[in-house]
Amino acid sequence: MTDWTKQKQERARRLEAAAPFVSGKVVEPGNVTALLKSVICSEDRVCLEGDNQKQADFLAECLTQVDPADVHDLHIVQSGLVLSEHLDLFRLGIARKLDFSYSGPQSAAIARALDQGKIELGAIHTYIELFARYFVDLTPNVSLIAAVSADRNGNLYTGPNTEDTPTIVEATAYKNGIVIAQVNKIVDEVPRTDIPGDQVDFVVEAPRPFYVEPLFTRDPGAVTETQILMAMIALKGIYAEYRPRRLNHGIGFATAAIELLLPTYGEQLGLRGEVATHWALNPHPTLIPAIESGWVQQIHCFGSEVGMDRYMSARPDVYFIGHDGTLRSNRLLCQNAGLYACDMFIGSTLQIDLAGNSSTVTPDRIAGFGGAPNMGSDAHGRRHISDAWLKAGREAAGSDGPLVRGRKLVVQMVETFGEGMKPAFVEELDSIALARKLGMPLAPVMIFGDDVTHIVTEEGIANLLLCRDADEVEQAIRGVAGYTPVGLARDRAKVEELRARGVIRRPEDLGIDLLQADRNLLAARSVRDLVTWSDGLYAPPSKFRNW
Amino acid sequence: MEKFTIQAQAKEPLGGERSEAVTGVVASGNLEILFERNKDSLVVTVEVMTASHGYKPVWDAVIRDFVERVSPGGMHISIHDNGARPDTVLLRLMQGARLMEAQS
Amino acid sequence: MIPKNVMSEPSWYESSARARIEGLLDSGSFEEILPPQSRVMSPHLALFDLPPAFDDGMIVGRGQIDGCPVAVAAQEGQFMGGTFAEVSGAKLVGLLRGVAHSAGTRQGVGAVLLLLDTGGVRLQEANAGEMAVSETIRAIIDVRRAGVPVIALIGGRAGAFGGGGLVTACCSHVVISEQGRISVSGPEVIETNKGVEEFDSRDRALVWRVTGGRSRVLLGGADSYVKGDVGSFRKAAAQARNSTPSFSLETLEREQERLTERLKLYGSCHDTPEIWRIAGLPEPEGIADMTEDDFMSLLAKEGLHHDAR
Amino acid sequence: MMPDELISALFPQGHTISPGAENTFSGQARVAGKTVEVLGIADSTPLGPETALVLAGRVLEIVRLRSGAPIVFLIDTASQRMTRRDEMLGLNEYLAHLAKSITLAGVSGHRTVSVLYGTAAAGAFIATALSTQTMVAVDGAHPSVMDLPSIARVTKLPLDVLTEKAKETPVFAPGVAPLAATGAVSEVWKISDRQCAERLAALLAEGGQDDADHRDVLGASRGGRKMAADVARRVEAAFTHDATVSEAR
Repeated sequence: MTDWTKQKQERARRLEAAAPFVSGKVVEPGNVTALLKSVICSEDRVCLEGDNQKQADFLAECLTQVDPADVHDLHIVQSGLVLSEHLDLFRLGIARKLDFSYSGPQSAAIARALDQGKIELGAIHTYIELFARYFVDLTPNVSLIAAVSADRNGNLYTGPNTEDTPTIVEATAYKNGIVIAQVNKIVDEVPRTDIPGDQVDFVVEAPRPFYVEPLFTRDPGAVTETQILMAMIALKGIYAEYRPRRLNHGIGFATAAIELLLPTYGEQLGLRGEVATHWALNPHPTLIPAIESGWVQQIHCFGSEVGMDRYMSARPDVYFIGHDGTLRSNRLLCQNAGLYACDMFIGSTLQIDLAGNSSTVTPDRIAGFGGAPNMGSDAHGRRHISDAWLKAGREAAGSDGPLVRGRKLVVQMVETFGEGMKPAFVEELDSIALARKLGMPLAPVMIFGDDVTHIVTEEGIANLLLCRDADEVEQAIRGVAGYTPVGLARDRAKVEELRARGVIRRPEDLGIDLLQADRNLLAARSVRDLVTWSDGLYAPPSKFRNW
Repeated sequence: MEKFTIQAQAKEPLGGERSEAVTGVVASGNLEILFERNKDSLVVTVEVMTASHGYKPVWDAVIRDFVERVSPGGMHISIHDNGARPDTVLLRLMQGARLMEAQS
Repeated sequence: MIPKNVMSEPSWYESSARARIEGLLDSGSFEEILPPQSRVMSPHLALFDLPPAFDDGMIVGRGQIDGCPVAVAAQEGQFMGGTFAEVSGAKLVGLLRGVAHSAGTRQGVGAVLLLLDTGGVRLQEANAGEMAVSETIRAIIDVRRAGVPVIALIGGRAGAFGGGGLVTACCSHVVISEQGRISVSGPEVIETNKGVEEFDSRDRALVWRVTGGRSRVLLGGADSYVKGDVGSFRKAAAQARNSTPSFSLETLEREQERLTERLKLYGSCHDTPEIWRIAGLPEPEGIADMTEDDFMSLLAKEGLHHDAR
Repeated sequence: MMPDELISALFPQGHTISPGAENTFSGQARVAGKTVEVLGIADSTPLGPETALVLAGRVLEIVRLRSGAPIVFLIDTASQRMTRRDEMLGLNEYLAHLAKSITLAGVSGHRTVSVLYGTAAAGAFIATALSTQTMVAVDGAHPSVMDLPSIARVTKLPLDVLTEKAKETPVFAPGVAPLAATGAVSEVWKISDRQCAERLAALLAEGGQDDADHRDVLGASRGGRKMAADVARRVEAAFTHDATVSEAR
């Protein structure tokens, strides 16, 4: 007779083993390592909640302290691998296999660990993909998560940084897994229930609040004239042309410059209310001036941002705010919104090849994907229309008709030279060499060329929708690649022809004078200005202050 | 430091009255450009001193484009470069030319 | 549309030294001495394979504010950190000597404006830079003794550190903005030498509480506080020009008293909010985050109480 | 600890120098039959607000007496004290106050001479020894702006490269010889020569010279600062003759 309750029995066994270390659902911090040892078995799939923003850092630290003789060969399944403790798990042999999305600060360490064979890599996913696999074949046995507060019944308040938590808990709790939460404080009553207590097995009050990285704060003081020029080109050549109302912005300085130009240059172009009204976007501080100037109707957020909480609570008409008065973010839902409900993604990258493929991988760094591939891809399942979507689709098809579907605008903004004079345009992506070296069958590509609709550089816009073959794509890209080797090798006659057809548009073709690009155009030139715009509600982290 | 001089022939002399102008500063990733006027000449002379070695072909290309766009005949241009990217170089050159074109 | 309380005018902090002079003086009145085309540059940077600047990062000359003649010296904070060095220092010293020697003559000026923006001595020419600071201090005193006010304007990216901090405190009047910083050892230097527990240089709120414009003007290290736009600096410079300076035994005796009193009152404090609490300021913790207008009305209410520098 | 050996070598005719607060010492001495004021700092003490006030206070007292007596400063400090608290209290003002007080004494008829017998660096060097009219270095003197390892860190150059470069130019290297070359140190004495008292008397007798700061000229003649004096002179000349220049425009 088949036993259909093996998972349930195993869960019961583990909870039994945990009993000596807990009091009800509450664990003392000193008991956490012992608890982890009792509920985690070797080869388990473990999600140690960490994304590009919040971190269950106390639990991570505790997990590195279990004896690898007791617990080893874990399979880590989580969106962000960004703490040094995450890497320690592999270095110590506690973990072996890895499926993840984003690595950020650990990108160099991951590349080294892969090279040394310390990590057995499953795949680098986009966020939604990894979340999807949580429900198919990467369901966690144990999840270690972070929340702001908990009551003694395990009800969790995840606060503005809700992010991945509901998704992780849903997959774990409903498949007989075990959920342990670190919280900043155990309280009598949580301000709102983001995660119901019956999905949470244990809570521990961590000795310090969980870490949150201010990943989306761009100091307006560091925006350059070149980035302002690019932002002007994008506003006039893309926003004004296609009028995308629903969109997502990447986190680079060029898109921050766009945000800061909306109330000034955007206003001059008469675009308020016409574009960029509805967003799937993290709480970018640089969007404050546009919000305050009445550009923005609604924003849904993947996560929160350090210092923005009070501002968002005071703007509930714009943000998604719980009845308790604080932001509710949700990475899965916001990613989905970015994939299906947005007409445009515009963001930066590190390298672009001659077919428009882009990657942030360098020979010694694997930064992962995060959300850009979903934001920056055409959703073939999309059926609802918008003017921007239809216009892009018609340009791509070169025709109109009842069977010509639309296209998402996927815009890549790059300065032709990056840091240290590294050309952004290359004959071959570094990620291909890396894939060869590590034996990966598919090179990590952030956005595939066939999804890219426009490339914006300081030299102008290349509209790939209007290119009719691979050769035209190549010359259109070379034509905006500036003084990089790729740009210098352009076919000048072909580039002029593409320019005559409007495939390539230079600043002067758009009526933009190079010398207009001035920092005085920015609606805020410093983080201090953003605070003033927010009426003192935005409280930036100390590292962004110069007052 | 790498030093070289690039010369070009412009179609017309640069207008304006100013005898000299400076743009930019020698900060990291930036450069300083001194424009001086050599009346009744179509020759453009650019003296470059740069902290980044091996980019002369890129300088040639930037200055060719600058001369095409602006026709800065009679300009003697001296550059102290601290690793500026080509787009910054072009921007500063254009800014300098605009200053020289001022009437007083 | 940018609201009124967000600065939309050219910013002192962001401007180059040349742009600051342009905005400070009457339009077209600036006459530069040893301008870029004279190419008087550092002879030492080549040894370090560093590019020189045509003016060695120091712009000196004369001009006018509201039609009255002034001498001006501006450091370019973005070039080598706006440092004191052989040539840049000598340009400043020469200007000050010229002012002292021409006081009361047809070439005399009503004030010297020092647009300091410096991390201190340029280490590639450390000895020459150190000497330049010392010679500058001596020359400033000669200018002040000749009856000409020397006004320091502080609000650049590099602040006024190292010898720049000493030079600032030798001037007869110090104008500062919120972003301005004055200090001897920089936070990074203290952190490197004494550890992060002594001074966490990445805690920028702390850096500004210790060295920044608001703290300096409240404690008496600066005399005028201005918003960070170039126009406000111009206004403050024009006003300070009319302050009659004195440099005498009595001045320094009063300064001795003032500094002794400060040490007695606040010598055991660890952070500026403790000082503001003792000083009886409202909301000592919130000083840094007040709006500019609120801070300036606080200053007006508290009054600026230092008569000796 | 007071530098007794140095004090006896400088003032064989007797003195009343005694230790004071904050590692300072002060008193009077006889040199060539005349009274001189002596003021010092000992034990490589980092210069903080307290020490600066003690020294400046004493200098101002001396000026107040209007005796015109020369003042001899014996200096063994370090750099300025590096603490957050001192900077918060406005260390720059305290150091500048000391520099101004010493300079005031110099322009008020007091011959000011510093004798550097230990270390002095950075801001503390400026506020003490460099603020006198004349600086003398004796045994043990080690003036500097910043030590080579720190310079290496800031300039991002390897220490050995920097050490090599220091041999080519006196412009950045620490020590008596490079600073003498730039004009900071006027004379270098050896205590064992037994001529210190005599040389001090000779220096003090030079009193009544003009107030002008000639250190840049000295630096030029010694080859340690080849440009400074000339540049300063050109700027000064252009400034004082500016009126004719502007008429010519």
